[in-house]
Amino acid sequence: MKKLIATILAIVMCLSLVACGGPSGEQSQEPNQSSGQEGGETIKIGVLYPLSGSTATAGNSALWAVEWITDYINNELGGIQSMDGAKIELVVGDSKGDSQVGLTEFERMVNVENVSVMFGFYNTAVTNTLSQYCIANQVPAIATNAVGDEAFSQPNDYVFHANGCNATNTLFSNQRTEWMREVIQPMKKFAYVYDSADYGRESYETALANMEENGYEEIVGIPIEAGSADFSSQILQLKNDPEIEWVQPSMNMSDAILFVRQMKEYDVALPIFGNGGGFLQADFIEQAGDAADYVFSTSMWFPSMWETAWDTDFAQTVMDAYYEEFGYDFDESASCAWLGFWCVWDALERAGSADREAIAQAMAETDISGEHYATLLSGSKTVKFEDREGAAGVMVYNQNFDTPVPWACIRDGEYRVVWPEELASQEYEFTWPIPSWDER
Amino acid sequence: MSEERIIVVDHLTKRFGGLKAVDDVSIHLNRGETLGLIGANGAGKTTLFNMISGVLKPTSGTITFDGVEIQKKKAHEICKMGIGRTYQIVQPFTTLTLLENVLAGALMRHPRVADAREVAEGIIDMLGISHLKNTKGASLTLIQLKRMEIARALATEPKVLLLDEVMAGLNPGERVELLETMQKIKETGISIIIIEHIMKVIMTLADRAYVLNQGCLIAEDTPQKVMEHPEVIKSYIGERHYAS
Amino acid sequence: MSKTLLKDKIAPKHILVLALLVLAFLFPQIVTQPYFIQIAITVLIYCYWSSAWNIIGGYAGQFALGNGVYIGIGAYVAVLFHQEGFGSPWIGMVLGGVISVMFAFIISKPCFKLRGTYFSLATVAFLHIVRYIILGFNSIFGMETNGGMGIMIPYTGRWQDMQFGKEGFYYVILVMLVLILVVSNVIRTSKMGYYLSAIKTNQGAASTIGINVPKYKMMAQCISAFCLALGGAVYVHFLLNVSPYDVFGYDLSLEIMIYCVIGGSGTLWGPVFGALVLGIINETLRVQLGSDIAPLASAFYGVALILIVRFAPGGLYQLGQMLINKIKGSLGKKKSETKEVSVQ
Amino acid sequence: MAIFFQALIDGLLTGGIYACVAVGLSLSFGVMRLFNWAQGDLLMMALYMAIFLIQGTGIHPLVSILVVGPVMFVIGFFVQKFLLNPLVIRAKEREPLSVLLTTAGMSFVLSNLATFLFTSNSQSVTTPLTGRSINIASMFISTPKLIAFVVALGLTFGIQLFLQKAEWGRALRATSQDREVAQLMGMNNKLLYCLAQAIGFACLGVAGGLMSPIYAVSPSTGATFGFKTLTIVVLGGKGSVPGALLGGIIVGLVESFGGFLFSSLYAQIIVFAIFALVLFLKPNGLLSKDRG
Repeated sequence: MKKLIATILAIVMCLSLVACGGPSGEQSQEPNQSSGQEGGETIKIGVLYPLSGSTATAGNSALWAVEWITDYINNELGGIQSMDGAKIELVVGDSKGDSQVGLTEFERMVNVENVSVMFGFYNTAVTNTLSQYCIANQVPAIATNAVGDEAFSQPNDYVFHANGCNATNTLFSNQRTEWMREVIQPMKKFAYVYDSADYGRESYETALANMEENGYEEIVGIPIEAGSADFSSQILQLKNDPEIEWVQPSMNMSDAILFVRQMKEYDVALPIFGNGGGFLQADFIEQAGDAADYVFSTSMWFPSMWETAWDTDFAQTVMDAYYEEFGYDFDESASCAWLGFWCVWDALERAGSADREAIAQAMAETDISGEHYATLLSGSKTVKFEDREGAAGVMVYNQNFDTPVPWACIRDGEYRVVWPEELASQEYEFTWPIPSWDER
Repeated sequence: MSEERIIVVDHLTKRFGGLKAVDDVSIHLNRGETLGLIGANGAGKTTLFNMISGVLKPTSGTITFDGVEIQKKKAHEICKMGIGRTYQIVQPFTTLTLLENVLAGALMRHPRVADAREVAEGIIDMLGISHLKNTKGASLTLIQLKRMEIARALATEPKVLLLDEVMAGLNPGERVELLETMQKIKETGISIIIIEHIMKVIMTLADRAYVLNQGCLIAEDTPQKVMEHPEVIKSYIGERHYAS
Repeated sequence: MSKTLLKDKIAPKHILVLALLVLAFLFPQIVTQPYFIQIAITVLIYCYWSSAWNIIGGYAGQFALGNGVYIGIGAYVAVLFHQEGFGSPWIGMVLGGVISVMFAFIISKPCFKLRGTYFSLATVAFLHIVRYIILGFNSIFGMETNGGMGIMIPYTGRWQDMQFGKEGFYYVILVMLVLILVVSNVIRTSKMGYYLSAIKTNQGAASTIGINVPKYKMMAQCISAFCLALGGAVYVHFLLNVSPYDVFGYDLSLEIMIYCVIGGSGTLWGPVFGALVLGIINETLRVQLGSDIAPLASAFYGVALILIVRFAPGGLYQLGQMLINKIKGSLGKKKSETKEVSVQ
Repeated sequence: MAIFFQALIDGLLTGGIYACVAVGLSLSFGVMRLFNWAQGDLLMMALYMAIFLIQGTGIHPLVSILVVGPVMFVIGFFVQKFLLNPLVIRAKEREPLSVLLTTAGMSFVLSNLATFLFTSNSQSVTTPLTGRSINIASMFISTPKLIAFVVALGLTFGIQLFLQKAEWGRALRATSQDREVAQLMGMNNKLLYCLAQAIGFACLGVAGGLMSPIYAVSPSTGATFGFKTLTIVVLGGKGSVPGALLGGIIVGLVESFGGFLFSSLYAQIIVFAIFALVLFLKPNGLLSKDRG
């Protein structure tokens, strides 16, 4: 009787194993390092974002930007001119923010769909894995967001990063400190509230490393547990130490909402300089309500920055289309995708072929400045991929070092860029110091 | 048969909260002897068994087996030393077949599964249940389970066998058969302690008998004499009815 | 050897297992698409982990819900061992296994005396403690773990650094799966196997027939922890990235249990069968249904688990048995090996 | 020194919320030896209900309790009736593993369903209570938490009273001691279990309503609270409702002082370390009546 069970089981397993192989249809025997299709009328680009899981909002927002640009290139610009109007075809995949799922999708795109370029990644874990596999498989790729430095810490000529990572962002934030120094004086000591997730920890470490350089005497590190139920003990620490002049929290959105609410609850009127993430997501202001007033937030992109774009009507059409789709303004993750994907377009035009080696070569030679689609909806005004040392002596490769990270202040429900001047929004006049809770 | 005492229970007491289940009991079992343990329900017989087999730790008093004190040892250590037992309510391994149940017992002395299987098959032949070899524990009848449990205890090749109301719940026919089997086991020279209510079993098998009542030892003698003992009858049929 | 004995030895079952092995080894040659080999690798690693979990959860019946922690410990020890320059990750992997066994011993010792639920609770508590420590600190004992960011493993492609091509990983994990099945079968048919089944059904009775119950439970847990750790080390070298959210995730710990229970815990082929069927369903669902329906696929597992526990505690393996018995019954086979086939 | 008292108050108040969540589980675990692994996710469901209710109708959080509580009561009744009772009755052992598996399956379904229906970004609502606090001698007592604490006390006292005095309450305690004997005494176990589970779910509904002004909810909220609740119940002593309150307050205080003195990560580790200690030294918890 046991023998029969094993037989049935084995047959089912064989079937399922073979079935696995079945639907692939064309048994393409191409070697792993295929050069992508030659010429033909479409260029396949693999787009991998976290479309489900905890970072799904940002993933879907970035995907929207990529799809809008592709539609614009194929219809308005008539495809890639240097390849007699070849159309871009997107092969979209969901990494779920998990490197194993990301790797499976990568294999499908690179070996089944035979894409010429990989694009996106967003999460640190996915970028760490796929940057390595892109190098190993010699597939040109542009990663967006992906602020962890480690993925770009290896010399290579396949993986490029248009928007800032920690090493480049912190270089920029050092200049930002001069402005804060003039405004906030004397700025001796501030508190850094970071959650143990992703970049929270790394940005705190980098801030500590640059402490002397920026002239701080002390940075109080207050770690929190992501998704924790209560911050009253952390806020008490802030309230209890009069020397702390301002606080820089770095956490996801639901924590950020709870944090600002409790700051209000405990009447702690310390200026809050939110570090990306939670303080940026679309409906942070809406859900945090008036507790978010006068909170500063830093990001590579703020909706009000469209005013400083070189073609404001074009920028407006894109912003309106985005607003119609999502009900909130064009956010940072869409802006990074915008910058990155136009770089891909720029490289394709210069490469003139769908061959991966040619595209990789073209990407390496990217030198964008002035009135270019890429810089329309992004803080970066120039794009050049360099191998240079970033902040705190971290060596990063193929990075764009022009990645401004402006400050904006939340006033009556809107992000208003206050610094740097060239990106500042005209309507809002910046005032200091911050009024206490009851004056607001 | 040398008169040597294989198990000595000395002033054993077990207290559950206020209740003294076993109250200062001292008994002994001689090598090769079959001992009867009788008493009304709740007299502390099974508690005594549980203490001897290591399932329960006594509140005070000692139990020595082959000269070694065992009241502090764990159940599996006591079984290794040579005390096998059955349960008042049968405890089969339901997912294992009858042979596997007995085999699990034999594995202690015979680590290799093949040897243990041989030993197990020998024992279940002796108990006449080899035709049920591959039946799962869950689908055996009560008499089959009782025989299986005896076989499992014997498979550990014990020096002393503790049988707890083996006849309980059986019909007269089954009782006769089981009595013959127990007769055969007795002839192998193994020492046995039986807890039983059926006097016929005590009469035929037991060389000596103890009587417990409310945790205390009230009589010790050959089965026949114990039957006439006034205290014993009183404990069974109650004070008032006893025609003194 | 007499003829009948010979016949018994080469029964159809053994031929079948051999055929299955050959097919599994040939699979990467038949299907050269790296995408499908990739899926096969993921399915195989889950088959391996579920079989490892089966040793404690299936055979011994002790529900170690937090055993996923050993996957993480194995992964981190192997990577840190290599990264800090102590030696090759292979040695690190074995060291990870040993450390996992040590932790398994420390945690399980006190609570094997307690009832089942407490053991599950203790393992999950340990998983949470280790997760908070890994997430909370940037370096542990002076070694760079950079908290939530995880550690990236630089790509070298050398087998000494436990990195192989796509097919290389397939064969490494396949060999590990075969080894764990051999180990499970040896356990199942040995004294330990019978003792564990006895403990699983009736712990009290088991102790009175000479079984040192805590000791055998401990042996099962230590073997399971060791194997899980080895799997963890190989898996992260395949991903080239160790993310604490993944290897120390509560979901992973739950998933290896769910595949095992749905497949049929306590049997040799159950976990493999469960991981295979659910793995492939998961993959096809994810590709066909696309992203936003993906959480439904996981919800489907939860429902499948509830149904299996309610109607077929023996899992798919038991359903397979019932199916065969019906077919056998309807075929009216005259000669049947056993007189009475009971379905529990 | 004021900070010390502030941390003390916060610990107590957060402990009250934890107690609210743990009371239900303590009841079902005590009465039926039924460990509900989906406790955290059920709380998340209740929180989603409360928040959507308040967003939709704009009612006051305390009023939302009157809606979400009874709804959860009914859900709890039927979950026990169809999903768990058949297993509990069928199983011989006192703490059947099949129940543990089913509730683990439930938690898997709930968290993934929430991700599918509500996507993964968090939802929260600004209610009249949000951000409000009473200022006494430079100490700030958050109003929503205070209310939660008071309700938690009331809930614990109420259930304890119900178990002591009410007819059904004593029947529930009887079944918790010995299932067979209770049945022999003519108690309809199935109905009692449904009642116990329903009360448990209702407590979660109340906790959800109380937490709506304070916390944002996302599919991962279940995980955050899930294991913490199990810790509290074991800490306080399974089966003892006041134990759940004590356990909740202990965890709240440890988190508050731990977070204040060290960092909240140490606090979490301390909580689990205490849990491990209690599990090993006094598995039946601090206040448990059951010597088991």
